[in-house]
Amino acid sequence: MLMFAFQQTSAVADHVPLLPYLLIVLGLVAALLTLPLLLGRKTKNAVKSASYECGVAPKGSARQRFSVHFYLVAVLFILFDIEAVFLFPWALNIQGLGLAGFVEAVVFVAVLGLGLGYAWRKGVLDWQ
Amino acid sequence: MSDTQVYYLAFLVKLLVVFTLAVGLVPILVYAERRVSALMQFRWGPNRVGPFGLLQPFADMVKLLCKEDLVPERASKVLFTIAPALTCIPPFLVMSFIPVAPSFALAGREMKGVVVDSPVGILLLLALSSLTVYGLAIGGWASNSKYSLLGGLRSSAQMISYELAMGISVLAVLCVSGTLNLSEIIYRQTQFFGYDAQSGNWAGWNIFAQPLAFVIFLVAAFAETNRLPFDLPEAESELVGGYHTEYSSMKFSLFFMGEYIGMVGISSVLVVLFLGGWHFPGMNSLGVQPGTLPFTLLGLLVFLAKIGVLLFFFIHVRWTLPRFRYDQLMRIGWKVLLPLALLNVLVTGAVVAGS
Amino acid sequence: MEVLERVAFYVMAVLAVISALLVVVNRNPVASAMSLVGAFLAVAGLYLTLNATFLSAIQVLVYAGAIMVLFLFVIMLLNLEREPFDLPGIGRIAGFGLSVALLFSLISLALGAVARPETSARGGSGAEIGDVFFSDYLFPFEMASLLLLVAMVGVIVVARRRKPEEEEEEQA
Amino acid sequence: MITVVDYYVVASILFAIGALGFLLRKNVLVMFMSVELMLNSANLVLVASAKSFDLARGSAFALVSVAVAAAEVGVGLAIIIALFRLKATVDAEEITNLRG
Repeated sequence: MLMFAFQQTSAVADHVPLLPYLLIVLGLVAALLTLPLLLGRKTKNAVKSASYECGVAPKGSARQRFSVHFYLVAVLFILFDIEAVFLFPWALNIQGLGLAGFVEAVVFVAVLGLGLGYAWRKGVLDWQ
Repeated sequence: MSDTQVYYLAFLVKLLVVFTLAVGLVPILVYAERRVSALMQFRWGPNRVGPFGLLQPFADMVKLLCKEDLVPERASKVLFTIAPALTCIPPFLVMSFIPVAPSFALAGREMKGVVVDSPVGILLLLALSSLTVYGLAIGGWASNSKYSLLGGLRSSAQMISYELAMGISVLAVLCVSGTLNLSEIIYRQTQFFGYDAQSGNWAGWNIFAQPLAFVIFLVAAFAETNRLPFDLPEAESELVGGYHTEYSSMKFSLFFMGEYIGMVGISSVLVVLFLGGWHFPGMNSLGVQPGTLPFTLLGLLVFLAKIGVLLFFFIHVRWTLPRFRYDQLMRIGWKVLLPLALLNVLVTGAVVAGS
Repeated sequence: MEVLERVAFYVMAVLAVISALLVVVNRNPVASAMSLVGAFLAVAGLYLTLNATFLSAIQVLVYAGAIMVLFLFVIMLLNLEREPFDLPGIGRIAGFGLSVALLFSLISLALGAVARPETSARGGSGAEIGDVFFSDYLFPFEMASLLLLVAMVGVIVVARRRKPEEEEEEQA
Repeated sequence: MITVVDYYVVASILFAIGALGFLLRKNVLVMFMSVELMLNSANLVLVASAKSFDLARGSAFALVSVAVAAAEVGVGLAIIIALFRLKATVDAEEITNLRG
């Protein structure tokens, strides 16, 4: 029963081969992560396990706050990603939709272009 | 053996071939990179271990395996260990979606030249490349070191910025191809220089229909794989070693393996989307019957040759161009590539919708 | 066919529930976020068993690939450590009771539903979704872009550190 | 036989877990993640029931809801960051003062 399952096309059957492939990959990665534990030498001292700061003794925690700029870039990424996601269905039957569909897509892109322009003007895309 | 058993055995072989392709190209690339760079700089490069230094990558491998596996005192142990795995698993999975060869008939069935023939393949490829970000960000964070953290953040910000341009350039290709399935995208391109009524395709390979999308994708590919001139996240002169500063031994090499397999993966995607996949003009008139095993192997060979050229290009560029500054890099991503890609989509849309 | 989908459904359902529980239980916010990625991937698998291929890919692309990256960035940005463990107060015990009650009422509601035959005329491919948007639902499609624009402007206004000269301008 | 009821049950469990996280956790970020989980379970119900009517239409609705979720996460996290600047905490029980 299960043996014949591969033949028919369904969304699940299409993606099932990913599973054995993933298992092989996971096996390799797990092996590579554990091998050095068996082969490598094990010495431990305070200087070795300190975090690297060019030889100077580490000062304070690394867990400090940093620029909010990274956050803004990530948000812009998500919002434009969604734009692409909405344009995919349009791109896929662009010929069936014709000129009307094209105009609608242009409106869609133009509205988001305003957003890009706003971010541009506010200096979000500039890195000091 | 019954037909079904033959089929599944062949399927397993195919799985292993694709996997070996991904893993096997890594030592070759490491070797090629060192030899090519040496050639370009009038040096010898590795030539001691084995003939022409061919065994050098394996010697490196043994050395790395025997190194001490350090975990910094203040690191988050579990996340520190998972991060290298997270960076190299997605590029591995990319290879399973790539149609590396045409399909052939076996035991009365069609054996496809791809492990996972997904109807939404290209979307999943884009998704996989965005999953790579986790490894970098978590690796940098879990090390609990200032350089690692900043390096991890920088590379993640860079990757997501260029991913956007990449995704939108793919959009233009879809306007031409009209499908998300990678095998079909290749099939559309095999109609070389013939008019294909359904897709309105005049000139086979997408690189001719979409040269701008190709350039954008290529530039983004360099940024995605953290290669020079976009390897700023690991710029030695500024951030010590970037997100993998604190890593040693095999965990360190997993990051590098991820980078090299990522290179193989992204070259494969480029070949599939723009360069006709396993196909080249005149392939059908060589006397090899399409749909048979020899034809499949021929296709695989063509595919390997194509990604070989691209990989050489990757290496050549690394030793030719200087590195960008971080602000330049972000500016190129957001102010040049993104608007250009959007414009390209709209122009393509106008042409295709108007025809 | 039937067997494969059934197995896939159970595996994905169990994975989704386990990773969802891990999100709630983990005290390290980064670990919570990673578990949530797992839950999203499992939900994408569930979409696949429903034949909603496009949505399944979008789930991976947007939720696992973009939204959770944002969460991770914020956790790193705010420098969040493990949450200290403290004994549950009355409010939290009440919260626990409330969600258990919610669970049982929802499940009893679900079990009372009548399964209609699955007779969708259209599948869930990208082209078919495009048909839907560009025929009956053009307005929501365009509104989506407006929504994204508003979000973009809102985020920039709220999160951006103002330059000193702008601050003075606002004071005046 | 897997029917729509099974999907309802899974979605219910996910929704309840999301509610649990929202009510029990004090970290605003984890609370927000729980909300995302609840949103996802609602989407699952939407798509599962669309199977009996029109899957493409259900998927399109779910797509719009994904867009809404993305916008919501962006703005929500921005507010959390702004709040953190003001109070230097993400503990929901300590952020009680709405006057800022």
